Amino acid sequence: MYKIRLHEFEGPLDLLLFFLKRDELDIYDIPISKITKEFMTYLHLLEQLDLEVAGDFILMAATLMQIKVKMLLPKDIDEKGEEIDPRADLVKALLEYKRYKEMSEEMSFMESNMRKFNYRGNYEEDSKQAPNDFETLLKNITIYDLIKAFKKALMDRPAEPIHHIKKWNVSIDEQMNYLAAKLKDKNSVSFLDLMLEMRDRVRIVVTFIAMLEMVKSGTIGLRESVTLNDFFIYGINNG
Amino acid sequence: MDSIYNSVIEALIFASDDPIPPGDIVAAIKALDGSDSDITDADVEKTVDELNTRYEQNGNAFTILKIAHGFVHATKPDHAKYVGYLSTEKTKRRLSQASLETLAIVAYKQPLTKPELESIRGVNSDYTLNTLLEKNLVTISGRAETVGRPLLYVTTEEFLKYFGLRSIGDLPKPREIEEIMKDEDFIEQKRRIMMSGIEEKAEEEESQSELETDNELEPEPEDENTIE
Amino acid sequence: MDSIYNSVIEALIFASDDPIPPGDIVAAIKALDGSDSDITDADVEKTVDELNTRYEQNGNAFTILKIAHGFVHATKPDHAKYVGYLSTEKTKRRLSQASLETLAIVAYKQPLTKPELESIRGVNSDYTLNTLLEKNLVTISGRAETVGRPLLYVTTEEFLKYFGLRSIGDLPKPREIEEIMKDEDFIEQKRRIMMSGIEEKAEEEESQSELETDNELEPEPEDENTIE
Repeated sequence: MYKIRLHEFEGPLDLLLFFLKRDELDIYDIPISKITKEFMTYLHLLEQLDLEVAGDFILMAATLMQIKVKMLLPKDIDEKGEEIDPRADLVKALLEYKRYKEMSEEMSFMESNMRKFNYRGNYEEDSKQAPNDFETLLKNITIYDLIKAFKKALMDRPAEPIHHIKKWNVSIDEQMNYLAAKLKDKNSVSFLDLMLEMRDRVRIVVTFIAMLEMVKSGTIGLRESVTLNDFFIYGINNG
Repeated sequence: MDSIYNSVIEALIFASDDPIPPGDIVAAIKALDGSDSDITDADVEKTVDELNTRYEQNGNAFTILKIAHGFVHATKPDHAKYVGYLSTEKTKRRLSQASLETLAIVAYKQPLTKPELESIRGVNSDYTLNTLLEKNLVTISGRAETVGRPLLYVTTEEFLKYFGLRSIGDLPKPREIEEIMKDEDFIEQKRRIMMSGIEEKAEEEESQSELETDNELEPEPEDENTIE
Repeated sequence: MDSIYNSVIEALIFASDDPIPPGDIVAAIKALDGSDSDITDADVEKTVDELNTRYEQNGNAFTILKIAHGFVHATKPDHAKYVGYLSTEKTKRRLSQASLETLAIVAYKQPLTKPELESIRGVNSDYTLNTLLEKNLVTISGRAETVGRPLLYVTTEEFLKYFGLRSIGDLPKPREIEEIMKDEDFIEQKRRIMMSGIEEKAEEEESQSELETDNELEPEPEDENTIE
């Protein structure tokens, strides 16, 4: 029986190259009848094995037979008056394909080499710190960003349908003190976290104004957070 | 350039999970230390060479590779078997012959269209192309100006990383067709010498089993695994 | 213990995805070099200390930390601001999966309204839409003529530039996507996976009722070697 490994051939060109190589045939003087016969035998074999023959192989078979017929007819003449070899296009295609097949072998070698290198596996423990230079930090924060974060804080609060009339039980000064105290304990606080602690809309508004006051007087600074909808407040005195 | 940046550059490369371009390193330093920091891409390049020399001298297990337009730390090949033993990622499959062939054509001819690719390979390449797109080794870059405006394909940064290339220009030069021709005989000789041993064996085996029409169609008995 | 293992241990810690316990390192070395390699957990600990001393002496930007019973490389805090800057820059550049999905829908369906978008995505898309508006990849082009005259969204010039397209028509057409993504093996696999699920269920039900012969319906194990 034939021993055939179908996947050995990447396509009809590959198969033809195989025939040429095996029989040591001259690629510039392909014995077209012989090659066509071989090719057809292979196709029949595929059919016998009940394998679906790819269209590309059938197309090549047709091309080969066409060349075979043309070889028997008087040759076409090119503009220089020379005979055109009906095999010319096929030869060109074979050489072009062979060229890249060679490169794929080269690349397979490169692939093997690279598989021996291993990259770093774990980045979690790296020390990272959002830039804390005042100038750099505010570079990308605008009033719009502030408003947006503020709005988000208000919007994300669960709705409270019951309305009470409340006294203003909070002042800007109080909230400035509150913020200052907050920042004594920690280096910085997230604006969203700060807002989540507050249930009262008035308190949020007042705290926000207090925060703006403190930015203006230079006692606190703001810096953007990795999640773009938040920012961090940090004290300038305690660094 | 201040030598304090040696350590910063090492840290930035060490902390980057993809090859980091020298420009990004320079940008980070300038952004934090002021644009008057007199550091250039060439300084980064030089530092990387110095670091590599140092790793070599100190017998470190890793080195900095210059690939995919940037720098990345990687273990030296010497330890591949140990790392491979513990890592599942490294056991991933190699690319198939079809994929390599297609990649070679895309790499050298890019940007190119699917019809161009298929005319060189001589086979329909939808499946292979899809595999390569999935693996992020190839991507779509736009459309050709030709009739029908077919999509154009190019290789990716991941492609460079996979094959250890710094840029596409680092690909080995393909031989000119004339050169292939010249060498044809030589390759053939070499091949025949190598193959003859194997073929004889194969023939022997066969003659023992059954002697129908002979092994004419038998391709080179190399890879036992590529059945389907 | 042979000192050649210093470098192997360094490589294993470097390449490990998680903090690697000394026991795993010992196991890997013994598995590859024979169980008579006289290496112990204590040797690994000692090697790590030596490596750290060496890093310190050589002014390397990284160190080995011991975390959760395992070892892991990490950059030193000295350069945290540079490392942090780069990772922030990277996050800013990257579009999330959700943004990308939204962008794709806008690109293909434009002009479209938010309700249309949300009916496709099945989730509220205010946030992703805003991100895209901010990054200037999507913009508002006017209002639909339908009830309530909702806003219409379209992609921007910036979007085209980003993806290297001349016009929206240059995006891969659904037919082309189909062509590239078409992949008979995959469809076949998917079908088989789906079928096997159904069959297994069917089997279960059956076995509860009458316990016949079983695994005939079981799908064949997949060929491990089929390439690609």
